[in-house]
Amino acid sequence: MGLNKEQIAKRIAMELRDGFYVNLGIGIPTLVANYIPDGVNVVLQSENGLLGMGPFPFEGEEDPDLINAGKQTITTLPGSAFFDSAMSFGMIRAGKVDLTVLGAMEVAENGDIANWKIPKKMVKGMGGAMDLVAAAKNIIVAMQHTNPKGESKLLPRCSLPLTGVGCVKKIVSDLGVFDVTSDGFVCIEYAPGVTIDEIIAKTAGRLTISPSVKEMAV
Amino acid sequence: MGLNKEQIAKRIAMELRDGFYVNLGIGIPTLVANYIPDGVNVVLQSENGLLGMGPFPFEGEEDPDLINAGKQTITTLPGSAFFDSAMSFGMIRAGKVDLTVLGAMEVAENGDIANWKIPKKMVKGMGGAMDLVAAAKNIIVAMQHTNPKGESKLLPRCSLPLTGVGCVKKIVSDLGVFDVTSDGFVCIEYAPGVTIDEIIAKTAGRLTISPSVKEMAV
Amino acid sequence: MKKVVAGADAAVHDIPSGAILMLGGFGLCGIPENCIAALVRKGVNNLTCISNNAGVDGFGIGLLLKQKQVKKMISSYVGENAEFERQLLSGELEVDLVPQGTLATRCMAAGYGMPAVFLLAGVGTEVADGKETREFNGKTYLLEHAFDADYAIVKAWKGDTMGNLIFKDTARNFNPLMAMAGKITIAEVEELVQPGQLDPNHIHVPGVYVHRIFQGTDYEKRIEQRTVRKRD
Amino acid sequence: MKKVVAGADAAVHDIPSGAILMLGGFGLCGIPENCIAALVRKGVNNLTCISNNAGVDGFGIGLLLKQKQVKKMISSYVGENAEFERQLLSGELEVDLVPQGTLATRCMAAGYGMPAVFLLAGVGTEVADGKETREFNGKTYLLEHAFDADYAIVKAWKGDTMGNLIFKDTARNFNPLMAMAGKITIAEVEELVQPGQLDPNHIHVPGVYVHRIFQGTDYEKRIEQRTVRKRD
Repeated sequence: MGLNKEQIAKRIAMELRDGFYVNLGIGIPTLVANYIPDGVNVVLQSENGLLGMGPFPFEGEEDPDLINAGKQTITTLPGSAFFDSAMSFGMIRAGKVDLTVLGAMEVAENGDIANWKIPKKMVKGMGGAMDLVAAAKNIIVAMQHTNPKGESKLLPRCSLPLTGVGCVKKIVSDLGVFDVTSDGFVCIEYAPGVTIDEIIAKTAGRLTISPSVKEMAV
Repeated sequence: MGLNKEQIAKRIAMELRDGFYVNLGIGIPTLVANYIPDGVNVVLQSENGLLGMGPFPFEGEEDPDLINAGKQTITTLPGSAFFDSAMSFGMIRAGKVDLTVLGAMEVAENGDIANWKIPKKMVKGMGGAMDLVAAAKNIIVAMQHTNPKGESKLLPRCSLPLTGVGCVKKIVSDLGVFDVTSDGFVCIEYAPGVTIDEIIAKTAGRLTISPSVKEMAV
Repeated sequence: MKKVVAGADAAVHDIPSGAILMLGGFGLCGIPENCIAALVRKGVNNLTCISNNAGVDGFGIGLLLKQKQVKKMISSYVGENAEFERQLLSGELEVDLVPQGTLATRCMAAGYGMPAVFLLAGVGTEVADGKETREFNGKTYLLEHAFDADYAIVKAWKGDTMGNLIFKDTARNFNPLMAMAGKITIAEVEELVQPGQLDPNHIHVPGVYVHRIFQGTDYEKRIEQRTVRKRD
Repeated sequence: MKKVVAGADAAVHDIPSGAILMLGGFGLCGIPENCIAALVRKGVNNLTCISNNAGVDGFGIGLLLKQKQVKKMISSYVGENAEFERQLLSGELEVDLVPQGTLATRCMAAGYGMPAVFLLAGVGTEVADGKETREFNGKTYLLEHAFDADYAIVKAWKGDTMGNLIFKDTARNFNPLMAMAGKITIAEVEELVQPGQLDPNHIHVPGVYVHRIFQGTDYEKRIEQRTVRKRD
């Protein structure tokens, strides 16, 4: 059971507030753009140098000079602005981007995140992930609760090389929504059809169930 | 005798080479622009944010948004570019500007320069002078050889608060042209009507007369 | 995305006495005339102003000085202002003189989230007193810290309702750097347009840096040194 | 002011084997296609390439990799390239992985004459190994040094004969930063115009930073991830 990718994206979209500047990572985070609530205007930042990212172009209207950080062809919106890569990460470091959503291989109960490197596998590089996690003022991780082997990805501490330390504030997994606090993971919502027992069983890191925990509305 | 201000400017203009990017300070240095030799194309930088400074505007064509570092109304030339103040000093620090010409109250035999502050007088500030002298790759000082009291401005060491240390490469005064070397001032040219004895008498810092010293052609 | 405010008074309404302000402009070129006038009307005082210059008697920051609203100026050059000189000599006003490029770069550092950078200006001079120095590749640099301003107040040529800014000619100067550096950035523009009317390739300051924007009125744009040449 | 060269071969004529190059672009977007082709023709090797990515098999820097001309890549992301992977695993190729924002800022620092800056990315990770750390306002930063490249090779949209450059859309990316950082900067442009044809307010890189410029030919502008939506 649990949420599918679209539902995870939809739940994260509920975190958006009107006027937010948001950076969406590759994968599930990209899907968040499809579920922005009515009446909420957000501006999407693409760290390769664009504020105001629009939808994919219509077929035949792709422009090789206009791509997102995932190297996909995109479009602009009225009010867009282009800039260079230093300014792009500068505005993130300076705390001007309100929310960053990204994927992870592992998150630790202290907010550490690992999402760039698996020992003994070909390393492709961290891209902008280390800059984003080190500098963004609010980070939500979108991910599956367990890996393909069924092992928890919410851990006491990360086993993989870190991307950043103590930076993740919230996780939306297929099983629920978790705040990352000084007391470790706090489950504040569970996905429809998922039991608290299942969440406890599949969370290796320190976990508290919020007294006000409720079923997720997606 | 000695050179007047226009002649000092004219002599400095002979130091310009085709393709140079040049920053001209306030006062005599500004006049250098009037004597750029034929066939020599230089681009003037104004540190408030312009490359390609043109002449003063015709009367009635002044634009309050277009001024130089001396706050005078100016014009642009084909190929001009505007930029912000950080980039302006960035290009100077990075050694992209070939020559800086500025005035001085005192220059020491080791290349120290003082041109911003007189103790007990109202301090107006250093403006861009400290950035320019610290970072420019080649600095020529344009100045009178002596102060109004007749005292030498070429000194063993500066008595006034410094603007920069060990940075002046050459001086063009009303009396001659002087390289600033590890052996102190070296007179390489004397102004028409000026004697070597007068130069020696009016130079307080360590002075050598170049074996190939000659009369200045202005 | 509600950045547009009614005017200068609304834009500065919450600036308290004692605030640290950045004010764009070089000399009188590209200064936020409307906001300065609103600050004079509002009467806040004990201001710290980070601004390359301090205006002239009766214009620009000179208007704030005249009303004794400024406690401290952080500037590179403060000449051309008799009232400034009087207050400075009488001890009413503090001044921190910073080399112009260092001033600009300390603004930029703030906007780029860099807490400190190493710069050349002032090494070996009294500006270096008390500052950490460090050698890189045989040259000595000073450690200079990013400014930390409560408000940045800038003047742009054109802006859109999302806060994107474009500057004109040398009126750009410190304005984009300060716009990026303020915790709250207020932009007054000569022409406020709708999103989509500015070419996204020509934006100097993306709207993410701008919190309040309005179209200013009655720009005087005083010229400090009118210099002309004769027609042949 | 003789910056215009005949073409890519003339522009890269003096780049020696062993040179440290910066190459603009993000993915395959905004890469200097003409100069890369000229470097392949020239056959120089042992190159160190500072570039956000390493191209793909058969395009971009992938062409230099295929000819084994690259000794070391300094990049943030080097996926999508089987030949790269083969050389890396066989030990023929060195890679220095640098976070993307750090890579960009180390270019910017060079262009701004700042020898080092303090940045956040990588604190507490293996990227921080051996690096000096320092705390400012309760946060830990890494001391990161400006890059020192012999040549910067960039691609712009428009340029003039004085070297002024304008970039288009997200093809800007690292290009202006690298253009400002090179000891010798080579710019290939899609359209080379005369001075005065570009608006001086729209210049992204002033000509002072550019040493050689030419109008490129036959741009392929390959798209890495073509994504479209259906018309309703």
